Amino acid sequence: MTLPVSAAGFLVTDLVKAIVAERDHLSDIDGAIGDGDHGINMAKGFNLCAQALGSPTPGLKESLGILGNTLMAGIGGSMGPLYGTFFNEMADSLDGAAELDAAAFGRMIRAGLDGVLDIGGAKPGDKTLLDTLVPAVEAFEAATAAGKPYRVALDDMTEAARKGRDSTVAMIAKVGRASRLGERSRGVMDAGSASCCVILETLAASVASKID
Amino acid sequence: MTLPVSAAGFLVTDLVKAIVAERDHLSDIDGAIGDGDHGINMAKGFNLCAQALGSPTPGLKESLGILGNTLMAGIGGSMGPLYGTFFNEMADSLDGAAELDAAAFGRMIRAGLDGVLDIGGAKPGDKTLLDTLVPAVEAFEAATAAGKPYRVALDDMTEAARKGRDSTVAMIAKVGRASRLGERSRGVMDAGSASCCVILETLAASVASKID
Amino acid sequence: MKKLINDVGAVVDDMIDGLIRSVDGLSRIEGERVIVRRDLEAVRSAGQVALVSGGGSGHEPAHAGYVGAGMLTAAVCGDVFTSPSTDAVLAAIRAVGGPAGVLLIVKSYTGDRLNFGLAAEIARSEGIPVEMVVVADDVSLATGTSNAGRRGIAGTVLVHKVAGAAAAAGLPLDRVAALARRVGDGVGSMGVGLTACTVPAAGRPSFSLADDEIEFGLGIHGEAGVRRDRMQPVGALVSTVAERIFEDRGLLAGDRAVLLVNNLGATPAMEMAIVAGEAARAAEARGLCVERMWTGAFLTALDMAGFSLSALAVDDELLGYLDAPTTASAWPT
Amino acid sequence: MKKLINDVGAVVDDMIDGLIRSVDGLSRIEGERVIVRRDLEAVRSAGQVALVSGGGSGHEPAHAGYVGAGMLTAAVCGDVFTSPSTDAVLAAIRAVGGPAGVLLIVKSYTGDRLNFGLAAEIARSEGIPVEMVVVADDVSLATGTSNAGRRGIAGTVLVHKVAGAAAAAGLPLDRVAALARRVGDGVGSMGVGLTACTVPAAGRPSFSLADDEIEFGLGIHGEAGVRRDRMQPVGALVSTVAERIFEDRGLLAGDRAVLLVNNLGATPAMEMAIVAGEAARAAEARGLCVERMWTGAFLTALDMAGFSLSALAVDDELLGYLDAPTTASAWPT
Ligand SMILES: Nc1ncnc2c1ncn2[C@@H]1O[C@H](COP(=O)(O)OP(=O)(O)O)[C@@H](O)[C@H]1O
Ligand SMILES: Nc1ncnc2c1ncn2[C@@H]1O[C@H](COP(=O)(O)OP(=O)(O)O)[C@@H](O)[C@H]1O
Ligand SMILES: [Mg+2]
Ligand SMILES: [Mg+2]
Ligand SMILES: [Mg+2]
Ligand SMILES: [Mg+2]
Repeated sequence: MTLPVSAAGFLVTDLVKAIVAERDHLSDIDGAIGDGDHGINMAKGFNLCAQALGSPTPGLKESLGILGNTLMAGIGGSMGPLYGTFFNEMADSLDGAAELDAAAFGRMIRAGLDGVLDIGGAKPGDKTLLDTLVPAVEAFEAATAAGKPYRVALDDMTEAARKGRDSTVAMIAKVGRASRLGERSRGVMDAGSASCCVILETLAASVASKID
Repeated sequence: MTLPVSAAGFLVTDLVKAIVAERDHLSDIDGAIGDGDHGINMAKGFNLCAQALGSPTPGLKESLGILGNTLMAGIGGSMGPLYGTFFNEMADSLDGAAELDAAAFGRMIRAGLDGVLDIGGAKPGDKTLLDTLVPAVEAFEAATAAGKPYRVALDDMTEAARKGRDSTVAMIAKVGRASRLGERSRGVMDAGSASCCVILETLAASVASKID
Repeated sequence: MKKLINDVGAVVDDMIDGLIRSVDGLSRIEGERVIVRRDLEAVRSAGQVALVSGGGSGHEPAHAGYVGAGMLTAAVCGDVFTSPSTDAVLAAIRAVGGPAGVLLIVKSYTGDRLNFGLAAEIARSEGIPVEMVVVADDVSLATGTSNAGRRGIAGTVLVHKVAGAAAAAGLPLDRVAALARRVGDGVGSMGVGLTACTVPAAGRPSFSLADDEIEFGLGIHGEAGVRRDRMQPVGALVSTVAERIFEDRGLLAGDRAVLLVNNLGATPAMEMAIVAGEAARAAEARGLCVERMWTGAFLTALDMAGFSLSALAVDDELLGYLDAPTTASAWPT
Repeated sequence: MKKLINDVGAVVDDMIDGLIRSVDGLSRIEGERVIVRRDLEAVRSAGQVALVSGGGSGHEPAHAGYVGAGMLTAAVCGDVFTSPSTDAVLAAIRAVGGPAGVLLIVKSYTGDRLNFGLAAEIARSEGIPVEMVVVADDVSLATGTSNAGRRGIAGTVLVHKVAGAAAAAGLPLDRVAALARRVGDGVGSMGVGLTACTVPAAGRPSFSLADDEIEFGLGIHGEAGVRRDRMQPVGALVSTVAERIFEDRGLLAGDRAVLLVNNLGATPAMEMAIVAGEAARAAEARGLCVERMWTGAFLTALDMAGFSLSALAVDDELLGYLDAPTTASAWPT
């Protein structure tokens, strides 16, 4: 079974469901060392996106573009531009792609990552969503480079994302609101790394469900 | 044993001790339907008076005058002018009196009462210190008019003061801060009636201890 | 109790000290808790009526924040929520009183009426012309019933403003007093409290409200209100209060009015802006023509969260005085 | 949570509505949470540089209270404690931007830097000259260590004032921006929180402090501070904070400086006056010559109790801009 890009808009609706379901959990995580609104911000943006998507859901490229633009225009904060850029760059990467095969998927998440690195100015180890995103993208690329099947590469990505997310617990925040806490930011998970993990897990599971 | 006015300044130092000892209790009563500062106000004024009295304590007329003036100058609020007038009028009534016998005592408390009635504009039944003071003065006057001994008249005064104080529980406040509460002011004792009772009880007990 | 203070016994003196240090044009009468315009002599030599107000402390910026050209000449500060003594008021009157005379603006509380009244009597006996205006703008207490009449709350600030402008314009004492009485009689106010307040010396709140309870018609000393109710959306709260004031003051559609939206002490600025919007809406709903509207902390009750609303019918004369310039630090310009 | 609001989702819109209704001279850009001077056209036709600031809401009176002649041209309001979106900032820039250009004044937070920065890029690509100044005045964070630099807090208001006066004086964009940078670089600020604050949508405080605990170096979004400590007399608190600022900014005996004493939201006026007195005392102890001192709620954190202090070295030029008239409702005059 293959997954045409034009029929993969459901990935974005799945993301909306997953983020909205995690709303309170993400805010709770943010509450420990941030300002406790990460779930609120994310759910607001993803809900706005659901309205903008309409039905039937457009193709994946259009859906990701709508998600990116909605986040950019609708939620502000740091997540608006960061995840907005993330999804917009993912959308752009699908230019001319017909199938969401492993190669296209890999290009897509790499483009998203590069966008975030570019505008955010943070790096892995700073206790941000990059600590989830960077190892996850690298794991996926490593798996496909090693010739592992698409589904296995997705599993590797998910596992790396979770590990990355959990690795933030031990870190001291170097950017964002929590950074003012210095040592006091240690011992708690980063909220953005948790939402990023939800996003990557959901993408992996939803893609995997269609590619057997 | 008789009690020369010039040797009765101790009555004022006894009043200071009694009021200062009741500080928290009086504030608690005021807290229920007033602003909770009656004990603070009273103790502040009476403590200032103790400083002003110096030692040895002057005679009763001078001591009462110092108490009245200290309250007027030092504490403000309603108690400053009301108790200030009360004690100043008591002091004035002792003009030319050598003994604090029953007649002089009766004139003294009547003068104090008239002063408070005059400037305060309240009347018995309004749930104020007058509900202690008026029946107490009247009881003393009735007892001496009926030929009862000084000590018995003092006891009658104390008993009437206590009854008067307790009668405020069932009243609705008609003046002062508590009056805005209307029906809600019922069921709680009036703070001023409590402090007035302390004052009258103390006067009675201190005088009684010297006149046998 | 967690307060930005040094010592519960020193709050009033420290507050006065802070004010004198941070506001230009004020000074303190040596040995008294009386704040006066530094250019007192100018007022006197111009033959202007001097204005004295005051009362218990804890209502900051009232009253010292209204001392300045075009408003008060002096403010007398009592202990927290306690009227200043007769002697303190007298010291203020003596300091500012010239041949043009002195107007005392007093909020209707027993202690204030007694102490300002006794001081006025003594000052008059010394030859200083003194008039006294007692403000009782709190409409939460129905009059004509068993209670002893209304209290003075935030509407008093409008009396300061109008009387101050009239005095600065050179009007004589009787006319300044008449204008003050006109504003005092015209203005109606009512408050809603979300929390009680904590008098520093007491160390704990005067009463407690559950998380869903509020008090209508709360006093500015932490006295409980005339009615306890459930928390409601601010639109409902403001319109209940506004209707009560408009009704009581006979403000009808087409009337010109000004509104004072007062922070009781600890209400954040965001909420005050929302309250102001609702107040404007309530006046609109009544058909009033809102000529001016001021929002902020004008007369507070320490750290009480909540607001009060004041409304005053105005004509061109009153508006002129309300718009007149003043250097008083707490009047918005 | 007991707040004077209608609905947690409507607080920002209701706040904007209340402000527009109660402050003269403001209007809202249709469909956007952007507040502009009503006389926008006059600014444009006078060829003046336009000033845009903003950020998350919850900091009232910042930033809409600083919109007016002599300060900001527009303020962009995000959700509570959340930077406005790139699109909203862009709408503001487009609304005010003429050939004289636009200066963006941004507090240093990731979201604000990103959204204002992206909007600036887009606006420039449309031909509007745009400069951006990022303020990072919070000295509670030592620089040069592992954290990503300082945040912008109440000192930002002084940047608005100076840049606004410079723009009103007709200075070109590069000079207005240079002055804004000079103030932004010079000013140092630090806060002390007595309580956390409650974001309406969250419904409960962001953290909790015991009755004897305070936070030094607290963020203006309810972020915990850099150090938790025991409650102390206000004199000790203020002098700790003041010394930290003076040290960090290199303010030495004989230097001329201005102080901004800021209410974090729910501090009563009496306590603010006491804090102001202590701030003046601390500056005196350092030997500074305090040229001006403003006390009040300038940039708040919803209902947080506490204060921040800002200090800025000044010369005659800066003082002139700080003293210049403005119609902005939240600047004290
Ligand atoms: N420069 C950055 N690059 C990548 N992620 C970042 C950056 N700054 C902050 N973040 C992420 O943003 C998350 C916080 O998001 P959110 O709570 O929605 O915004 P805010 O901090 O404005 O309240 C952090 O947990 C962190 O993962
Ligand atoms: N007009 C009055 N005449 C006599 N007593 C009065 C009058 N008004 C108030 N009081 C008394 O004053 C008491 C309150 O005193 P206090 O608490 O010290 O002053 P405040 O009410 O100013 O806080 C009341 O309990 C009442 O007995
Ligand atoms: Mg957050
Ligand atoms: Mg009392
Ligand atoms: Mg009292
Ligand atoms: Mg946030």
